Amino acid sequence: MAGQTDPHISLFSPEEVEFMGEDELVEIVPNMNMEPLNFIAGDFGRFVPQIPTQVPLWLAVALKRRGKCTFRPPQWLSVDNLTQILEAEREPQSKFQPLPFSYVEIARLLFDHARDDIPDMYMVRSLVEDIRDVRLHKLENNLGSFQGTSAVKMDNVSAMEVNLVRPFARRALEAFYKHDKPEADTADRDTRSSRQPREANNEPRRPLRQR
Amino acid sequence: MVRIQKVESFYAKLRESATSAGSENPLLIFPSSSDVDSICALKVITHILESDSIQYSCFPVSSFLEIHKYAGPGLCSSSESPVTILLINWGCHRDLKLVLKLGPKARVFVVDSHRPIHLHNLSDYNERVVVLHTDDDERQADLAYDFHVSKLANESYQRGDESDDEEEEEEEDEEEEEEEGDRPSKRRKMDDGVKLFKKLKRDYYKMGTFHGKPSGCLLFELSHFLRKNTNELLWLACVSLTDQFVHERLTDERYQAAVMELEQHINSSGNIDKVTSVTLKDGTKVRAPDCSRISYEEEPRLMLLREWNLFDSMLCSSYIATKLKTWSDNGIKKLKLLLARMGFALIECQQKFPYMNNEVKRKMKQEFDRFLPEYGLNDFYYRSFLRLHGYSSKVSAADVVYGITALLESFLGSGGSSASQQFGEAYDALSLNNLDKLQSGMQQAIKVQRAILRQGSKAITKTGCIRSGRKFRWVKVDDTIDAKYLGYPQALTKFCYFLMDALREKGARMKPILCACASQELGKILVVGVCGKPRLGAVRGNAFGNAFRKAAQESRADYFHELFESSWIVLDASAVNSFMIRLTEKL
Amino acid sequence: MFLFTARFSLTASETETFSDGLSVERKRVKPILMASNSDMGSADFESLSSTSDVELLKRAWRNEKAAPEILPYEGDLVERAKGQIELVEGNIEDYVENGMDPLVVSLYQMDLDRTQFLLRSYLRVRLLKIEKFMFHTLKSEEAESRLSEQEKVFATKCVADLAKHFEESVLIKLRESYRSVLKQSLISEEDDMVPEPHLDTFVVSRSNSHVTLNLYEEGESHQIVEMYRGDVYFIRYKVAKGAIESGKVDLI
Amino acid sequence: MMYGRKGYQLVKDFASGEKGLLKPFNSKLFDETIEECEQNHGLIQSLITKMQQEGLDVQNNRNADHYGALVHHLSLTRNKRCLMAYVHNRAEIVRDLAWRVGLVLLELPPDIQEKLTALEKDYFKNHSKAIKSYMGKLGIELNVDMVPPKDPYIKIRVVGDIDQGIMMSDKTTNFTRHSMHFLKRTDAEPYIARNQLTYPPCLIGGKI
Repeated sequence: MAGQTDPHISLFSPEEVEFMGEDELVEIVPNMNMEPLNFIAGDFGRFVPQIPTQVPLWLAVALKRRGKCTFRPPQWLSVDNLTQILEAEREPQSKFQPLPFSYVEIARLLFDHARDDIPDMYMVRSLVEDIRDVRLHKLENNLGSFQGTSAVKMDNVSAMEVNLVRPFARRALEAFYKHDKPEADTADRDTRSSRQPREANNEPRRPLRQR
Repeated sequence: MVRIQKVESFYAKLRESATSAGSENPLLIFPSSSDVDSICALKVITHILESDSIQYSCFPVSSFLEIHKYAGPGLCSSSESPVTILLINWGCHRDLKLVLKLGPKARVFVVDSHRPIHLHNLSDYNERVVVLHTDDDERQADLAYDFHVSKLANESYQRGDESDDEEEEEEEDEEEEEEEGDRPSKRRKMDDGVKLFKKLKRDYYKMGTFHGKPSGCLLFELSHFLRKNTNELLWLACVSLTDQFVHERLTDERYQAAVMELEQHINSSGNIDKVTSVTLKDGTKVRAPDCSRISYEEEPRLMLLREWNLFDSMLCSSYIATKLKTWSDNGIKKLKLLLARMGFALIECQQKFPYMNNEVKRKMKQEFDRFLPEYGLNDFYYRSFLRLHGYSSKVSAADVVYGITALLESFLGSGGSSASQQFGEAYDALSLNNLDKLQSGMQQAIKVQRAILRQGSKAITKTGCIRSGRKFRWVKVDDTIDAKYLGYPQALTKFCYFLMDALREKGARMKPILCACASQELGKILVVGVCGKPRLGAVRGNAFGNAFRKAAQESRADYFHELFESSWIVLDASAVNSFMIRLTEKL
Repeated sequence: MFLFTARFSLTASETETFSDGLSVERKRVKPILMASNSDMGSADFESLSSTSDVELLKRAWRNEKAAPEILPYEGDLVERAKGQIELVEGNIEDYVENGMDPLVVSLYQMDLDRTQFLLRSYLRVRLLKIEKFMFHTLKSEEAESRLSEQEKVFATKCVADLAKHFEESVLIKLRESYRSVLKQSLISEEDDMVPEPHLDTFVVSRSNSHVTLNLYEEGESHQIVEMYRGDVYFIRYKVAKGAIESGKVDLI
Repeated sequence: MMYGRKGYQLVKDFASGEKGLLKPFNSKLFDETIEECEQNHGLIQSLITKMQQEGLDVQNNRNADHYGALVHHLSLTRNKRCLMAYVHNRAEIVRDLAWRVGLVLLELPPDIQEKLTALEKDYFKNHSKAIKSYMGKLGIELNVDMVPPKDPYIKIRVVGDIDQGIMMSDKTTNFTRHSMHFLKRTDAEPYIARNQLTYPPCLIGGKI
């Protein structure tokens, strides 16, 4: 069924990545009075008209859809800030610029539910899309430069980018690791054999025995 | 109070009834599947209901009887659990408590632009039916009453209880009037109060049928009041107003007033982005697509121009075709001459509109303004709404109405895709991310308009095709191919208006017109009557309502008069002629 | 059984009286493990903000989904989460009976739905892993120790059912020396028919605190990696396994 | 006679099916592979008895017959792996059905039930029992809530033919074809699993 990850590969569905991103705090301006909400996920509010307050994204979207608040878009989601980030990302050999871990999910939820609260919303959306494409392109390129090592650091990478590049990176890194491991002495051949996925052991260890 | 003046108190009452404890059913919504305004109204009200987490079930219907198929037992039996029903764009012109046999606990809410509203539905004592009929709707109505409707409604409801269906009651009033004329002595003794009541009631119903404010616009005002209006809902309000305009359900003056109202909403809804492009320091330009903006502009009365080409759109659009008589050869010659005089090469005009060269497109308005008045086409441009989306594409509200109506009216009889399935197609096509469905609807609308031109030309040029009686003219569409396009109420109504305009251009005396065409059911004929376009100061709307029913009863064939316009009726193929003869006596 | 632990946060509150004209006495107990701390720089890591049970459950679910093998069962956390869910379900019923504003009720319902989804997904992912490597999970003491009691029962039944299914559809149709479920034939020395989780796969880790990991196993040339709080690494699972179980590092 | 081809075709037949969807059980190829195992085993026996008649030590005398028997042993174990893989992969889908579509065999869509062998139907029942007893002990339903929750309510349109009088948690309604409903997500999920409902393009709160 759409949205549910294939339980057999440990990958997150886009809906699950968005679900995790919905716990990020955003600022809203309520237009009604409401008692504090004591959720399992934490305490939020006393909501007073026109007084900004911080709530998780999923709660903000629910209130917005019910006409109970407007969003205060996060500082990083502005035309100027995003233009600088895009320019920096496009610099050759540049590192990833700092962005919230779930910046893709936050942007999409705000575009879907809070269009009228984001100034120049369509310009902002085009910039976010371009930033996302440039970063993915860079990620794919330096996949090739992973050396044969057991740990590769990734700076300022976001949830969606990790989820997207994970299968390719995993295959590449496993292949590197298997081929150019430092020469282990022969004694612990068994430990190495336990590294390969378990294939049938073809040669019989002991000769054929009488039935 | 059964008649609700304020749209917000209507919603408050609906919400309270729908969420009342003990109700076993969610709110049941029955939108009419006969017109675009109904879909727009449905989308607006469901947006509001969803944001208030009110559960509902929605079943599109195309006639009075279908409601029982879906509503389940709660509706009319004496079951104790309350059930709340919302009717969209149908039902208010008949006595709902009677017709739907409402049980003690059923409550029906009605948002319907059909007028007049049946007096029993408006009475304060009728708790079962709640009708939304705002003051400004009544004041601006095309046909105004000079008496106090609600007082009359209450009196009629109390009196109504003893007498049966209100049509019969109105029937014997008319006989009285005639009797009064020639045989005063036999008239029954009546005190003045009753006589006045009877006279007012007769005047109320004698006005014939017409339309009030579009339901989509009414419910958009509700969303605005509840601070839940969005750009999407504003566009739906524009489309629902244009639906009434395209199908001649309101006067031009009322259309202009309503356009002005929506223009204020468009201006104030911050529709226009300030920054539309950004240039990076290395010179690359990042452009923002047009953000599904709504704009209002002067649009030519050319049907589906952006989906068609200039020549064919001028050839087939009713407004130009009837003025230039493009059904005749010299009419087509006149059209080609006009294009030449405007400096447009014919092959250019036959290019698909998006590929027509921009020079012609830019000069079009200026040339039309210069030449068209000579042909009597002075109000060729009218104020309308446009939706911009993607990078440069535009769609006009009128074209959306044509396309969606064509989708609604392409259900097939037995076996084929049902009316409610087509309602789903039309519902999806109304959202911007389903452009392919809208486009297929618009292509279908082009075929319908070509069929109208074909059958219109045949009817006008072939003598004896249009049978003219004392009270009305009527014509039957025999062509089986074109019947596939015209065998639907809205399409056949457009065909009637086309014929009426053509006859006016030929100088014929204006008379109501009826069109008959094979419907989707085997052996059945759909008959649609049109009295003329609503005009300011007109005394009557469409007078066919009751006359249809009585003529059909007397012709003793079985008939189906349950569709949502009383000027639409379905008859046995064999009964058409006798129906027409009897109808002349009834008018 | 509730594990009462102190919670240090700005709006700590033990009991809440709803003043919305309702005298519903709502007992709210928030057993939270660790102290909350302020937000972290511009790239905020929500897993480091106040670690409520929801955060812990989300971390457990995410680690379980990303790890190739089944991780130790978080029994206490599951019990606490179950307790809070039942508490909130009760509260919601009271709200509905007392005709609370449907908006507030639906918001509490959403908070409940999110926690329930996390709990259900966490338990379900573990069962699916048990199904995938059912023979392996019962093979060693250590593997079995990671399962809850009910998971052990489930695993045992899975093994029995699948073995029976293999038996009836394939094995009885073969000759005696080839009828083993675990071995290809009698002469195979070890269970060469048992799929095992692939511990050398690469996973993505994010460190919660400064940690140094040895990249290679004994007998190999020494290489280490120093990870600072918030660093994200593609790393071989086997190397990070210890740090994951100790909570120093999360998988994302 | 090329040994091992039947086994290969059997596994290929499974692999050609759509991921996660069952094809009918290929009993023809399955039995032919079993048959081949019998032949392999027969040949191993005859080669061993031939060596014994020649007084040779079967273990250490590495003559042609010894290796002949070895080849057939390998072919037999390969066939066994193919057979086990075929049954194992189908069993995986059967388990997935229990999780995703429903725990009651007879409630599975008929076109799925047709493709299950009698043994697989038993396996389905056993596995459902295992899941149900686990859920029962824990008091939490795990075959629900497969997709992260959005709003507790969801908007759907009925595309399949569903019987009338649908019982929902607190209300009843009719799921007639082409009707649209806005209801609690948990009430809609069982029907979505049997894909009788779709999300119409206008999700709640999303673009209309």
